[in-house]
Order: sequence, then C-alpha cells, then structure tokens
Amino acid sequence: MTWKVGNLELKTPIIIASGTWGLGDTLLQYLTPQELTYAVGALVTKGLSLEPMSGNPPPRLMETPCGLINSIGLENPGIKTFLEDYYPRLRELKIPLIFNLHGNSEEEFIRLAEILREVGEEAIELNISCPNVKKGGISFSQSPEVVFELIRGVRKVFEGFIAVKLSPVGPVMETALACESAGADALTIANTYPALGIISYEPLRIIRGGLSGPAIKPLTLRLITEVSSRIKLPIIASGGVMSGKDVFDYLLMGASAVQIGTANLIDPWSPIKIYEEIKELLRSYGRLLDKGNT
Amino acid sequence: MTWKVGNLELKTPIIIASGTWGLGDTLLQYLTPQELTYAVGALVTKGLSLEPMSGNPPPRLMETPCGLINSIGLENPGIKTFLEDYYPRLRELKIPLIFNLHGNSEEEFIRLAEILREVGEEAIELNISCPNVKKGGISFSQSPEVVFELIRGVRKVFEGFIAVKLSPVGPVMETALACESAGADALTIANTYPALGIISYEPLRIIRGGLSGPAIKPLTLRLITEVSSRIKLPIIASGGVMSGKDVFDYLLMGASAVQIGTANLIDPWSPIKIYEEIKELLRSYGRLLDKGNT
Amino acid sequence: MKKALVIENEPLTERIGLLSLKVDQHLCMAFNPGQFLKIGLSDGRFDPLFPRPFTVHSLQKNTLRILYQVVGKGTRALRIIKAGSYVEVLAPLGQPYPKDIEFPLALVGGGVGVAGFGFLLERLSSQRRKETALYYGASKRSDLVRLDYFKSFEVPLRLATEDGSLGFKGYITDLLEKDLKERCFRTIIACGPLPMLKRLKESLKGSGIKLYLSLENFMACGTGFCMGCVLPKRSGGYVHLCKDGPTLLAEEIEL
Amino acid sequence: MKKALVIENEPLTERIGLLSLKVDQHLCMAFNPGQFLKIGLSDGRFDPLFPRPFTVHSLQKNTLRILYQVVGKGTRALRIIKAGSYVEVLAPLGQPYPKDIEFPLALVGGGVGVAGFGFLLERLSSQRRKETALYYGASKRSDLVRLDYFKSFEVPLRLATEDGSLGFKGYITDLLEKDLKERCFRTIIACGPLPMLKRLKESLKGSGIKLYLSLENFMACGTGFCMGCVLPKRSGGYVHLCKDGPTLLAEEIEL
Ligand SMILES: Cc1cc2nc3c(=O)[nH]c(=O)nc-3n(C[C@H](O)[C@H](O)[C@H](O)COP(=O)(O)OP(=O)(O)OC[C@H]3O[C@@H](n4cnc5c(N)ncnc54)[C@H](O)[C@@H]3O)c2cc1C
Ligand SMILES: Cc1cc2nc3c(=O)[nH]c(=O)nc-3n(C[C@H](O)[C@H](O)[C@H](O)COP(=O)(O)OP(=O)(O)OC[C@H]3O[C@@H](n4cnc5c(N)ncnc54)[C@H](O)[C@@H]3O)c2cc1C
Ligand SMILES: Cc1cc2nc3c(=O)[nH]c(=O)nc-3n(C[C@H](O)[C@H](O)[C@H](O)COP(=O)(O)O)c2cc1C
Ligand SMILES: Cc1cc2nc3c(=O)[nH]c(=O)nc-3n(C[C@H](O)[C@H](O)[C@H](O)COP(=O)(O)O)c2cc1C
Ligand code: FES
Ligand code: FES
Repeated sequence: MTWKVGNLELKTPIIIASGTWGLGDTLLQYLTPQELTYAVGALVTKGLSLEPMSGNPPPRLMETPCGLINSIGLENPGIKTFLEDYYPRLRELKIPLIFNLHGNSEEEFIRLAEILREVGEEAIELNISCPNVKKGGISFSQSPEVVFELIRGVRKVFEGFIAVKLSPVGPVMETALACESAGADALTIANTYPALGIISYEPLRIIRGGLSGPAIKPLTLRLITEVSSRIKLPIIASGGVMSGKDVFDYLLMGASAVQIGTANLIDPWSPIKIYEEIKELLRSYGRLLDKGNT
Repeated sequence: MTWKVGNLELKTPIIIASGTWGLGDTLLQYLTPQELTYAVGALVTKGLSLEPMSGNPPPRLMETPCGLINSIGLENPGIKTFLEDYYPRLRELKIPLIFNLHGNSEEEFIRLAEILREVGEEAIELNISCPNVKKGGISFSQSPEVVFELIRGVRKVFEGFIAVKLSPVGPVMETALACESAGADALTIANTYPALGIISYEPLRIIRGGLSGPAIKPLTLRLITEVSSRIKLPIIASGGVMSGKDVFDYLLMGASAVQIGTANLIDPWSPIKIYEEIKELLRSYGRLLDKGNT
Repeated sequence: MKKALVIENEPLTERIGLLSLKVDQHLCMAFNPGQFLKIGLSDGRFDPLFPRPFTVHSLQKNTLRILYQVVGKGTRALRIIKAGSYVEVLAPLGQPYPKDIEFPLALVGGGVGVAGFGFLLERLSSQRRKETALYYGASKRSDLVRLDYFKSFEVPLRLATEDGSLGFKGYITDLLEKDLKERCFRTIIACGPLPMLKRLKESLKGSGIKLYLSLENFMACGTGFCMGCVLPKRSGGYVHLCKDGPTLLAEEIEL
Repeated sequence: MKKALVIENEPLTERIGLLSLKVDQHLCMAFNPGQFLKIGLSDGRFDPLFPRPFTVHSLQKNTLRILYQVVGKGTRALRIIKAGSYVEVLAPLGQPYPKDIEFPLALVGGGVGVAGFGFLLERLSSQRRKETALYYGASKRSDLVRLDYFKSFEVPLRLATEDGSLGFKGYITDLLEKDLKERCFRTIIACGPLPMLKRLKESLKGSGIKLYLSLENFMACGTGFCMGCVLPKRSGGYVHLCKDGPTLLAEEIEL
C-alpha cells in the first residue's frame, strides 16, 4: 500500500514532525534504520533558515495539562551547515525528507528553495506559522495575500513538492484558499497554538510560545474537517497525535497523512507504536475511509 | 475588599460560568447558601432565549485529554419560564446574577434585555459565541460590525452592566474593539473553542462542539494577555480555571474577575476550594497585581 | 466531593473489582437503592478529567461497595488503588429505583449491570424478597461474581452464561423469556449492555409487564449542571439521565 | 521507552523514596555514573504528559535505583507505585561525569542532589575512593537518607543540617568552605538546589579548583530532540542540558 499526498508517495501515512527529532543526529541512538523505514513515511527537518539561529533564551518549555508550550525560537545551524553535517547521514536512510523552511522574507524563502533544488531535494514545507520568532513565522499566516505571493515566488524556482504549514489561528480558510490558488501541493494543518504560561511568580517567569500535544487534538481535528470540506488540496494533519486512533480520526476527517510531534518527545518509539496501531485500525475500519468524510 | 468589573462590584473575583450549574435548581443540593455567598462574587445564568429550546440530540459530551467537548445547544426553558420558576429562589441568595442571553437576531437580544430591565435586573452577558447552535451564537462573533450594532441596540434599552462574551476564534481583537466603541461594560473572554471528537467508529458517532477545561487555559491566558494590553474594557476571564493559581494567572495578565465553568461539573465545591486558594495567593503575591501586567 | 477511605479493593476477576469505601452515617441515610455516586481519583491529575459514575452495589454499616469493571483509564486507575488511600466521592446522585414497584419483581442484570440489585435486595423486606427473582447473566462462569452474596438473600437466582459454563446456556434474556412462559412478573428492572436492554424492551412489548431500564451514558457532572447526558423521550424532548434516571420506564424513552 | 519491573519502592521519609527497578544486562553495561534516565508511568494517562528525568543512584546486579523527592504530580504518582508493577524507562540519557576528574575529589550533594554520587562511588576504584570525600547536607537529620549505604564506601562523610540535628549546623557549602581552609581538593562535583550551586560557584571563583555542577531544568524529551532545556553559555549561545549535561563546568555556564 502507498499513501499519496498529492504527487508525494509515502510508504506509510506516518510523518515525523518538524522540530521534534532535533537535527537528526541523535535519532539513530533510539531507533534503528530498520524501525524507521518500516514505520515512517517521511521525515520533516527542523525549521531551517539561511543563517544560523541561536533560538530564544530560557524558559523554552512548560508542561500544561495534556500539553506542552514551547518557545524554541527556531534554533538551527542554518541550511548550509545542516546540509554539510546532518544531511548526509539522513539521506542514507532512504526515507523521503521534507525540508521545513523558515524565512524572514519572501526572498529568503526563495533562496532556501533554490539551495535545496541545487542539492536535488524534492520536498519542502514552508513554515509560515511559527509563533516563536519575531520576524517571519506566524505573521505570514495572518495575511492570505502575502502567502499567495510567497508560494508563487517559491514555485518559480522549485518544481518539487511544496507543503505550506498553516497556523491554526487567524484567517485559516482564506490562507488555505490562497495556498490552493497559488499552486501549493499540500497543506500541513497545523502548527502550534499561541499560548502563554506562568511558571513561577517569584521570580516571575512567563513563557509565550506554542501549545502542542493531546490537549489540542480536538481543535485541529475540527479545523481539518472544515478545511477539507472546502478545499481540495491534500492535507497533512499535525496536532496531538498520540495513538493509532488519533491518526485514523484525522484520515477519516480528510487528511492524507499525519505528523507526529510531541509524542516523539515523550518516547522516540512513538512512531513505531502508532504505526502498529494504525495498521490494526485500518484492517478493522479501513473501509470507512473510502466513503470519504462525513 | 471588593472586586470591580467596570461598574459592577463583586465580593470575590470568582464567578460561576454560564451553563455549568444548570438552571440553578440543583445547585443548592450541593452547596449551602452560606458557602455560595462566602466564595462566589456572581452567578451567570445558563444561556436564555426568548422561546424554550430543547437543545441538541445526543451525543452532547465527550471527554478529551484534559478537556470536555460539549454540544448542549443551549437547552433552556425560555426566559419567561426561567423568571417564573427558577429566578425567585436564585434572587434570594443575594448574589449578583448576570443573565447570559442568546438571541437569533439583534431584535431578540433587545427583547431579552427589555424583559430583564422590566424585572429590575441589572447585569447581562451577551452570548455571541456559542459554537453549538445553527443560528445566532458564534456567527455573530465573526463580524465586528454586526457586534457593534448589536451592542448599540441593546444599550438603547438596557442601562445596566453589559458584558459581551467573545469567541476565542475569529477576529477577536477587532470584535473586542467593536465592543469597546459600542459602549459595552466588559468582555468575557472566552467561550469554548470549536472542536470535534470521534466517539466511536461503529456506529460512527461524531461530536462537534466547544472545548473547555484545563486543556485550553494556556490559549485563553495568551488571548487575554493580548487583548488586555490593547483594550481598556475590563475583562472577565473564562477558560480552564481549576485552581487558585489559574485565577491568579488571569488576574496577573489583566483580568478583573474569573469565571469557573468545567470545574463545577467535576466538583460543585470547586468555587469554594478555588476561592480559598486564591485568598492565599493574594496574601503572598497580591502586590504583583498592582504593578499591572508584564 | 468528599474524601472517602478505601477499606478494601478486591480483584474478583481479571476485569471486575469490588471496591469498599468507608462512608459517614449521613451518607448512609441519604442513599437509596438505584442511586449512584461519582468517584474521583484525588491525585491532582487532570486525565481522566471527570470522576466516574458507579451504582451503589451494597451499603451496610458505613461500608459502601461498588462493583466495577475495568474498561478505560479511569477504571484502570481505580483498579490499582490500595486500601488505606483515599478517593473523592459525590453522592447520592440520581433517582432511586421507582417507588411503585408491583410484585412479583424480576431483576435482570447483564455483567456488572447486576451491581445495583445488591443494594436493592439488602433493603427489601424478607416478605418482598419472596416475590422477587434475580436473573444474572455473563459471558462465562468466572464472570458471574458475588454469587455467595446474592445467594444470601434467598431469592431465586437464575443464572446464564453465553458459553454454558454455568446455568442456562445463552443470553440472560433468553432465560427470562423462557421462564416467562411459566412464571408471571408484574415489574422487571433491567441493567446491562444496550443490546440486552433493547432486546428486552422489544420482547416485552405488549406483555403488560412494567419494564424499567437502568441506563448508562457518558456523564460530565452527574448533578444536572451540564445538561449533557440526554436521551430522547418518546414524547419529544429529552430526559437527563443523571437527574431523571438512571432508571427509567422503557416505554418513555428511545433507545 | 521500555517496560521495567518495579522491584521495590521504599518510602525513606515523608517526601523521599527509593525506587528499585529491574533492568537488563544491556542497560547495565550502557550506563555510566552521572547519566540519567526518564521514567514514565505507563498508565495511559496524559497528565503528567512527560516522563520525568532521574539520576541513577545505584546500579548493581541488574537493579537500578533512583532516589526521588516528591514535588509535584509526577513524583506523587511515582510514590504510590507498587512492587510488581511496571514503569517505562528511556536510558541512558545525558553525559557521564567528566572523564578528566583530578583527585582529591569532593562530591557535594544538597538534599536528593546526592543521588548520583552513589553510582559514582560504586564505580570508583578503592584507590580512588581514598582520595574522595562526600559532603551531604539537608535541612534536618531525617532528610539525610541512605547514610549506611554511603558509609559503606568508606569515604569521609561530611554531613550538615540546617537545624544542626546531625553533623555541622548550617549549609553544606559552609562546611565545605570551612574544610577547604585545611584540606585541598582539585575537583568538586556538586548537585543540589540552585542557590547552593550559585553559592559554590561564587565562593570557589579563583580557587583553582575545578568545579562541575549537575544541573536541572524542566525537560520535555531528554534526548536532544526538542532543544528546550537550554542554559546560556558564558561564551554565548546555549548548552542543551539533556545532551551536553547534566554535569557541566561551572565556569562555562550562566546560572
Ligand atoms: C449511572 C451510572 C452507573 C454506573 N454504574 C456502574 C457500575 O456500578 N459498575 C461499573 O463497572 N460501571 C458502571 N457505570 C459505567 C462506568 O461509569 C464506566 O464504565 C466508566 O465511566 C468508564 O470510565 P473509564 O475511564 O474506565 O473508561 P473511558 O475511557 O471513559 O471509556 C469507557 C467507554 O466509554 C466510551 N465512551 C467514551 N466517551 C463516550 C461518550 N461521549 N459517549 C458514550 N460513550 C463514550 C468509550 O468508547 C469506552 O468504551 C455506570 C455508569 C453510569 C452512567
Ligand atoms: C537530569 C535530571 C536529573 C534529576 N535527578 C533527580 C533525582 O535523582 N531525584 C529527584 O528527586 N529529582 C531529580 N530530578 C528532578 C525531577 O526530575 C523533578 O523533581 C521532577 O521532574 C518533578 O516532577 P513532578 O511532576 O513531580 O513535579 P512538577 O509538577 O513537574 O513540578 C516540579 C517543579 O518544577 C517547577 N517547574 C514546572 N515547570 C517548569 C519549567 N518550565 N521550568 C522550571 N521549573 C518548572 C514547578 O514549579 C515545580 O516546583 C532530576 C532532574 C533532571 C533534569
Ligand atoms: C519543541 C518543538 C519544536 C518545534 N519546532 C518546529 C519547527 O522548527 N518548525 C515547524 O514547522 N514546526 C515546529 N514545531 C511544531 C510541530 O512540528 C507540530 O506541528 C506541532 O507540535 C503540533 O503537533 P504535535 O501536537 O503532534 O506536537 C515544533 C514543536 C515542538 C513541540
Ligand atoms: C456544558 C457546558 C455548557 C455551557 N453553556 C453555556 C451557555 O449556555 N452560555 C455561555 O455563554 N457559555 C456556556 N458555556 C461556556 C462556559 O460558560 C465557559 O465559558 C467555558 O466552558 C470555558 O470555561 P471553562 O474551561 O472553565 O469551562 C458552557 C460550557 C459547558 C462546558
Ligand atoms: S451529566 Fe451533566 S446533566 Fe447529567
Ligand atoms: S529536553 Fe529536549 S533537548 Fe533537552
């Protein structure tokens, strides 16, 4: 069986989400290449920028009821160092890589896409929805027109698979429509939800960041139900997947594949466990998927 | 100490939220009038409409990780029956009552406000954000202009305290600004988050409703931080309050009072317990509140 | 919710347990058979978020017992609670079994649905017990629990197992239907899986026997606060299971 | 995560417990003193969401022990786990204590911060132990736990309590500073509350003694995946405590 997300073909519907497996260097300490290729359809890299970014000062994390607020601030070594130091080992896995890209401007996104085209990579995910950076990130998601132009611009230099990762807040439907008409190949719905937590009063430690984890799944499931009922672009679901049931719920409501984020942080084996569970559910209820959504 | 929400004076910052204590008839089975007057600053009635509403068919509830999806659909006996059968006992408690109102149109909201003016009641909360009804409800919240007109209209017939209960999704900031310029007295932020859950596959049972409970608190805390930094209207916080710390977090980020919803469903004594906790926190950290937000 | 001491938590089968709580005199007086309570774990963890509802299985000398079956995370957590620790309870909730029971009475329990009949039998006069029969079915012999306890009431105990390992082979409803050819009941109260209740309602239609069903539903509050636990009424509108139920006249509701 | 059998869960004080897990030979070989593991509750409940990190306190004959203090809901849940049940573990995590320790060595533990030094002492040769001293402080006598175990290594055991109920009266850092006037250490490894570590860093500045600190932070993954557990480096940028730590050279980080 293969899973299609537009023109991208995956061996399983399980994708490991951006930012939840580091830069890839420690992944193989916990999973064997065999386990990975068995269960994982694609890997989305950490958000990569043109220049290295050192990320936000602490606190970067706070646990909330059934959720996690993170404010990493896109710490990454920059695309060039990533391609030199991390990419070669990842490529050997022969699992499709999707490059999650962060630009401060349309020009930066275009330059990033060009660099990937040059190394022969064929799939990118435009991160226009990170709530934890001052420039770029979520601010894009608030303006469908800007997103339209951005995708047009990137499309000119990049023929491969372009997914756009939307923010769950703001004009989601309008932005999704803009992606569709600008020629994106898929939508990733969604990034984290803007959130705030107070860690302590004395000293006063506050974290502004994005909420992920099982707490948000009912919200993203609703969002995907609504977007998939109005928009034809394939949807990659991302939000609170902890079990095979979560994957199946998303597939049932119109997603073509599903990303696993916070669950990797809890247990690096989550993708394998979840893949086993979804296989079982597909055996029992797979026929519900043919009928399409309800 | 008294707590001011605009011109409304409360003995404590704890308000019991709409729809989470029924119509009031069973409340006194679990709490004594003494307990209530000791801990509770105000009671917000179940959403009341002109005509009786029988509510949505089951399933109306689903538990999610640290949250609850409800799709009650504003079941209520209509304002007249409420005033006849339930109101007299509630009035005897001598705790300020805030009438949560649901209209399908501006005219209905105005008529409801007139009825309350006639019985001499002085505080209402306009529910323009219920995600569980086809007409009225959340659709109002999506259009700041409509909200502006609505409040203007109600203000003409109702001189008392008008709070507007916003949806956490859609153009929140614009709607808040519209409430401010239309002359509302306070904002209640926020109603439940549109959500979807799949209870079972065979038979396929799906619930579309609103998410409440501790899962959403980090989101509503962020929302209130942002709105309070831009808008002067007093804010009543509502979302996931389970403890005194949650109340204090909201007060610290700019709320003037705090509603307790889902926690009442878990335990009718929650308001008392939470009040004890917030008193303690105010003793230890109360001075942080004078400094205003950070 | 109030704290209640766990006196004992006895595993009866792999999935069924008997939890004994110490309750105060006041609560003992307030409870009537058919009512339920909700039990919270009192460990400060918000998952599961809501206390779970359980029927009172037995209430004697300040000891309240529930018979519970492990189905999800709430009951799984209940299973590992040790004697000596505390849970939180809110009680009594819901309506007692109807006051206007006409005898002879048959009590029909499927699986742990039998729980509430213990408390009812405890409170029935010995005179009334003579006019009462208990039907109790499960899938296999080992799932028929608390038999000694139920036998102590000296009511006819009619057992059925799906695999025939004890009593009648088949569903408990089959056994009842068979018996009804020879025996007469004026009231039946049944509690168990939905298919069993549907079957009973169907087969007793027009029999003139008053059929009450003890029903389940996911409950958030159990107190009538949320209006979430509804079932459609035959006459239109809804009943609120936690306030109006859990035991309702079969003909008044849509299953 | 892998399942691990709980062999024993012994309460030592009201807030401190000693948890013994059975681990396989493979894991025993892989662990080095200073490393940690994360422990999940394996009960399918998502609150708390993340497994919690704990230092290995002892690792002998397939038995791994942690010394834990109850502070919040995760450790509260750990406290009630019974022998015979299972938890989930991911291990080994983090870097071992530095390889380049120069002796004489002082180990300074505040409260359960002392935990990791047990495993270190177990692995030190008897020769090295002779050049090692253990400083261990707590607020009161009863909070100084595992003393017999620590005594078994026959290293000088320097104790302090804030209330003077056992050993030196005052902070453990006071005792160390006093001793330093007469004794010489070339390396110090310290673990305990942040104020204690700050104080040590401050007071050892310019002393020429190499100071290592074992630090804590909220961790989501413990594996380097999330990049969340950062501390600012003196030279700019950040260290990732779970990958680069938890034991770091004091002078390289901003506390
Ligand atoms: C009045 C009353 C009395 C009861 N008495 C007893 C008793 O005496 N003994 C006993 O063992 N049980 C009794 N129950 C049932 C018991 O409350 C449940 O089994 C328990 O709540 C399950 O909790 P859990 O966390 O273990 O399982 P959960 O994780 O909550 O799952 C339990 C089951 O409910 C289903 N479910 C989840 N959400 C919904 C929803 N919204 N609507 C419908 N189904 C849903 C799940 O699919 C699953 O199969 C009673 C229920 C009621 C309402
Ligand atoms: C590498 C390492 C090794 C450790 N070894 C041990 C050990 O051997 N023994 C031991 O007892 N403990 C050890 N700890 C500490 C232990 O992990 C914590 O005490 C535990 O995680 C607390 O979990 P909890 O759920 O009980 O408490 P929580 O409910 O998580 O609360 C614990 C405390 O952390 C605070 N807190 C919450 N969020 C944050 C945040 N984002 N940033 C900072 N503080 C926050 C809370 O205010 C609270 O005071 C170690 C920690 C690390 C990182
Ligand atoms: C620690 C952390 C770091 C993340 N970094 C990125 C990132 O670099 N780029 C991105 O597009 N999304 C990032 N995300 C978002 C996740 O990829 C995912 O979309 C989100 O967490 C929701 O899914 P989940 O609930 O399964 O975690 C990050 C999330 C977390 C928790
Ligand atoms: C069962 C239920 C019924 C509710 N009914 C109403 C209502 O009638 N009117 C209204 O404005 N809000 C209603 N709400 C929203 C609550 O008043 C509250 O704003 C929301 O649940 C968030 O707060 P919480 O997380 O503390 O529950 C309802 C919520 C629940 C859970
Ligand atoms: S469960 Fe809330 S009204 Fe019945
Ligand atoms: S805790 Fe995730 S990188 Fe350290």
